[in-house]
Amino acid sequence: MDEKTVTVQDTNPMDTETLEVNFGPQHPSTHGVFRMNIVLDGETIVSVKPVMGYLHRNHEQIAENLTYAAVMPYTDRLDYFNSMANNFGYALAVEKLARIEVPERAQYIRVIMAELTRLVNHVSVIGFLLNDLGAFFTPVLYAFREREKILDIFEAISGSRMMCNYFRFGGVKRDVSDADLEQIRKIVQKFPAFLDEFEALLTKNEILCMRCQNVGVLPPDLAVNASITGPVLRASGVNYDIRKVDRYSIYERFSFRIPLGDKGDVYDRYYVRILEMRESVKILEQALKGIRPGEFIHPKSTSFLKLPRNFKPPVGEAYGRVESPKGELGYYLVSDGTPQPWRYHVRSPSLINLTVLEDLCVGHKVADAIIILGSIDIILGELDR
Amino acid sequence: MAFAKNISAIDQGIKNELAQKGIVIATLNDLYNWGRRSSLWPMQFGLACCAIEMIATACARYDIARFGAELFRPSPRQADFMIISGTVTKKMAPLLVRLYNQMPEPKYVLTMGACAISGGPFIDGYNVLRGIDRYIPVDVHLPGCPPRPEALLYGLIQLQKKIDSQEIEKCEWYQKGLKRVYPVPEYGPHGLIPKYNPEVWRPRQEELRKQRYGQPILTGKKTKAPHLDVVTTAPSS
Amino acid sequence: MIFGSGIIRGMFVTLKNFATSYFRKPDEGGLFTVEYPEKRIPLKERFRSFPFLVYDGTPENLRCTACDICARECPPKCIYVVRAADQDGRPLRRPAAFTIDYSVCMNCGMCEEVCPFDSIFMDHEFEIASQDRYRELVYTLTKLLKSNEYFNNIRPRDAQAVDKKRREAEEKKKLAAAQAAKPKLDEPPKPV
Amino acid sequence: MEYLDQLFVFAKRLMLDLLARFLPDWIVLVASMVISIVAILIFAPLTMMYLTLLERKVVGRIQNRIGPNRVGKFGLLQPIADGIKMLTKEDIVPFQADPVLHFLAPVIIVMPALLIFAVIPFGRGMTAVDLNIGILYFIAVSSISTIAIFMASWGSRNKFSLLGGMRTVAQMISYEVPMVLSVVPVILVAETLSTNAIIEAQSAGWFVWTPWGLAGFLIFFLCAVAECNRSPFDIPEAESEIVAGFHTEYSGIKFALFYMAEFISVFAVSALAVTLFLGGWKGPWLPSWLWFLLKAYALIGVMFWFRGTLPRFRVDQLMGLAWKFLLPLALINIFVVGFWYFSPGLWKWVGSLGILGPSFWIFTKLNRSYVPENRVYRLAEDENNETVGA
Amino acid sequence: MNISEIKSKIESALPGVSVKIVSQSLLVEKPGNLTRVVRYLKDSPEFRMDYLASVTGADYLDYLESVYHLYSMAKKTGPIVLRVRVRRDEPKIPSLARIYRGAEFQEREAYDLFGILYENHPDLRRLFLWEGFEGFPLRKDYLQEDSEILEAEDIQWLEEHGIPIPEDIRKQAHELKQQGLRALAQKPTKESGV
Repeated sequence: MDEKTVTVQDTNPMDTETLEVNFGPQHPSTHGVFRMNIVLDGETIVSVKPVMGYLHRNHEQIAENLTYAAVMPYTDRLDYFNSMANNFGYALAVEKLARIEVPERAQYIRVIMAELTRLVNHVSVIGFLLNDLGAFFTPVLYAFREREKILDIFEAISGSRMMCNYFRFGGVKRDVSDADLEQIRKIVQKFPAFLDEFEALLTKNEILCMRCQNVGVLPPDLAVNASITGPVLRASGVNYDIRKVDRYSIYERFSFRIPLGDKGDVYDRYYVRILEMRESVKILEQALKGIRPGEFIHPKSTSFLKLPRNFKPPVGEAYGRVESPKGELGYYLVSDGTPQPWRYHVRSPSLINLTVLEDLCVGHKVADAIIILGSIDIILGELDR
Repeated sequence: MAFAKNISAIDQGIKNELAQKGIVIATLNDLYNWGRRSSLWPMQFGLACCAIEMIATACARYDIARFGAELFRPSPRQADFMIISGTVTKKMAPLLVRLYNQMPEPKYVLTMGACAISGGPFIDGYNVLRGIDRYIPVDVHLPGCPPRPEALLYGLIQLQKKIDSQEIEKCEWYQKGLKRVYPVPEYGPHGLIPKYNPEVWRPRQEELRKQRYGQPILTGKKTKAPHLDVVTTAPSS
Repeated sequence: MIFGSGIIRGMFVTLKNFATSYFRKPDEGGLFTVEYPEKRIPLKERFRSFPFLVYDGTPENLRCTACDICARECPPKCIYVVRAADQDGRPLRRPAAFTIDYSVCMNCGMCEEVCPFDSIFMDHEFEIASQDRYRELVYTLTKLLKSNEYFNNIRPRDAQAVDKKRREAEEKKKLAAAQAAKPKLDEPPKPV
Repeated sequence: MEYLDQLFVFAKRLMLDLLARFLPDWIVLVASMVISIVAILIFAPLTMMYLTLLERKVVGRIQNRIGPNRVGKFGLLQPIADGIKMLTKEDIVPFQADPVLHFLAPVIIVMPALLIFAVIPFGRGMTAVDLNIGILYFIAVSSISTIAIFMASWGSRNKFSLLGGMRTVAQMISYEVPMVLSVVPVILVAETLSTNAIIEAQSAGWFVWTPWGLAGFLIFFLCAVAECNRSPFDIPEAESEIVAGFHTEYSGIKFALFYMAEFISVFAVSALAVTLFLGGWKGPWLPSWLWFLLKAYALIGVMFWFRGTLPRFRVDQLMGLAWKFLLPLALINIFVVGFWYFSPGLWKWVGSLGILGPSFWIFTKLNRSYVPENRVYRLAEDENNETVGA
Repeated sequence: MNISEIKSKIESALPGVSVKIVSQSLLVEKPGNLTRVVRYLKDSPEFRMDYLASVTGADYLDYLESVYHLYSMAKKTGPIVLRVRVRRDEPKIPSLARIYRGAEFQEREAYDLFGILYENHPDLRRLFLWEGFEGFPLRKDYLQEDSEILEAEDIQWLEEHGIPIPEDIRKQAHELKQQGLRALAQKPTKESGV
């Protein structure tokens, strides 16, 4: 919006002028304050240069100066769509660092929350993707209708709609009441019906297929080489899901499948997410069946909950990673034996998945760049940190 | 000026009296304010977490459309007010100021969430602006992290109240030669130049945070590095 | 499959939603809107907005002892506590000033968790908006204090648990005091 | 009934009779024109204003929400509030913009939209000007808006505007071709270019109930949607791609004029589609003008419905749809109408459907890149894994 | 396979490369050898470490460090953690961006925040901060600016834009300049609790 220069790239009279367009940081569909410098030849993209940092709010610096427990609410604000998944990863990393055990009920609660988050994220992402495609908000609104129902549960359990701050080292902050579980059961029961409706609206829609199929194809070897993770990787047909590979928490107890894409285009990324939601519903059903009364936090952990300053993990390092809805969310922690971490680093899937943006976009039209960005599913809070 | 004030005071008195008797007098001023108040089109851009709650406000549960404010305009030229929904970083602030300058009068700014008001939880960051009101005037501050969608609606109602209290002959945008365009700060070696615009904002004397904590040196506090080499036992995974 | 059938199927989904919005219930495809200023979604008991201080009975009888733990553990550092002192300058177990900057607060609920005296809790009040962030969003002691009845009102389960805990502690203390028979009530607290 | 039907016609005649008593004939003639013009000038903006409200309401309901309802009863005053606000907004002319073009564009764009109203038969005997070349006039006038949009995009000196402008020109010129060709069958059958006469020609049955009529109607309606830049053909102002397209740099009343032009042309093309294919004001029981408005609003409703449902095309697909799909179909449709005209009885139906159906099928096959592929997804079960390192 | 086995495998396969075990990770002693080690781990059928999960820098006061987490997507194994240490005044590490595309942004990030120079990186610019930003903010010796005190350059900018400057602010900036000080963050006045 701001710079208005038309650059003449070459002096050859047969060459057409390329147009340098600045998408963002204020742009309706850059999902926040992301910026792309796109060079266009007519409507065709010649090059894309992502520019980020407009939401670089120094998460790592601030976290290195807080107690371990006080970092938890900050992780909520990383990927603000799925605070529970962020909490999960951080809790795992710290538990690895300080060797804390987690009781079984807490594990179940964690899995339930993480999978609910996955539903929230995927359904919203598809909504936003459709928004980028130009559907006038309807899919987003249907998605947010379901999201509101799930957020109501988050609010009842953790106290906040978005910034849950719910996980603690060695468990979770509060127990989940039976009424809440019943509410979750109800939502999980109804969710497939909603998905069917959502799919009827979208999946076979000719315009959506036209726009999405064979656009932004990501070959599997490039995907692996560029460290792409999450649904984007699986849409390219690479079978890698950290829930299966690392078997963290209690994921090995549930039977679920990993949907793998065919071609790795935008449409596959869309549909893999739909299938993943169906698998998440399966996990949720099993978890809701399997959850038993018990402790929601390890008794040893309660002592440092009251006084976070006394929580001093031994000197060492740990890398905890979870399959967040966006991809591999990793936390790298180095402890120096004091209440604050010496080094705290977030391996953010949004940032790394963007590596291939230019490869995907070049040769396509402007409109495609936007849906490719939408299908990669970035969140600026996590990208810039 | 005092004379005009007097007259409007008398006007108000008469109007109240008549309103009690069930007679509503719509003056030009009322019509003007009513029109602007009922058709507040926000600018469509989100900065961070609060943006999601802003979208939620536009969605079915809360439906900002009921107030006639659902037409999020992507172009600043067509927007009436700006919802600054999220952390304003130093890298983003110049663009925000520019966007504000591009909006047509009358324009309003609503800061949503702690980050936009003061830097919020990220106040100590090296790249975080401590409140957008350092560069542009803000009409409504809405605390919370993030504020609930209802709170945003509440903020909108507050903004409507503010608009209602304005008078057409005193509106600053109709004053001659006055155009609310603020210079855009530049990137400097440590942050923005200038750090704030003294025309809009001045540091407070009673700044509690500074009194209590000084300016915390965030990085550079620790002086002893851990020696990972001596760690022998691996953390069990 | 005829070209265009997918579009028509999608169109019927929206048509259905259009139609059901007139007669179905909210969670079954009906009108999902809650008209905010008049109607409200009931707030969940654990919903947390901003912290407030609880007092028992009268505002003088506040629970806070100015121990400063919440201020230290507050992640964004938005709590500022000044301990009161008597004429001789000895510190008292009550705050002279207790300020929370709502414009910085991140609603994380950390203060509530760490408070050893069950004094600070998260409120339900979210309708706070102002034009002057310094004058209206920096909450001082008088604005922060709210009665235990209010707390019981907004969060009955938590408040009752806290009350029970406090009663038991009180009784234990009384018992101990009766046993010791030599109560040391006026012992000054250790400075922190 | 007759009175109700001819209400507006009688009202106008009454006024003219009054004038004719004491004024010369030419003044009465002028007055007749003025009355028609004023009626249109009142009707068109009112339509536009309430169409915006209707759209917001309909889309709201589609999305399970209420839509504007706090400004006036049911939000009925919402458009007026919007109007007041737009009128009082600051008018910004960008620093680098061409002030003349920037100013003229919104003025010019409203004109064709209003001019089209002249030939629209709102009811029996309710055409402002019953031109014998009404359809030609419509086609000629409606293409002016392309120029206005291009002026706006060029004059703004904004890259997004420019992109939007280029898209608009490409789109509007492309879609005009199949649109005009889809009207040809109607003209051939009705043997006239006058809108009133076309309606009269549909006394026996609406054209849409014939195979060529249905095909023509669908082509015309799609092209009309594209001509108005409405979803799913709204790429000239595609929000998610090029911010607001050609009106990115417009504020206040000028922006309102663009908005107005869009909605007025939505009404105009719907009205024309009704005239050409849906029997115009013909219909039992109700007054003719009410029938006309009902049909037109039904079509507008469909446009809103599209907007609430569909994502938009990409620019090349949009052009492909016009040139590779709609244009050949429209040409074949002209052939079909000839067949229909000259063949007897049942053969009409068999033959027309026999041509149209396979050609539709053939064109979908030819445009295979537009047809959805079927995808297969693997669902991987557990796999063994061992750990290395820690 | 435990860590010492990996170490001996690497050392036997790559003569001249010495690796040290540091807290369950492998410290490549000479930064120049990093690419060889990584290539070996990536290509040898035994490891097939085709996925570089995370690259990050760290400041240990005496030296800067770059930490790599390698996994294998093909064999679903991992992680192997590699680390490289370099001197603060000459932080040069060979870039892995040509071996793993995934390192591209992460190395740029580490450069941006720690100032580690990745040699042979295709596009080593600042990622989050702007060009012209001085210093590397996650280094432990970085001092951030005091955002309440205007300095001489701010005053100059304000004058250029014709903004009236209150006298006390002007004076404060002038004093600072006379003392040759910058308005950087100061020592905490009280125990800051962090």
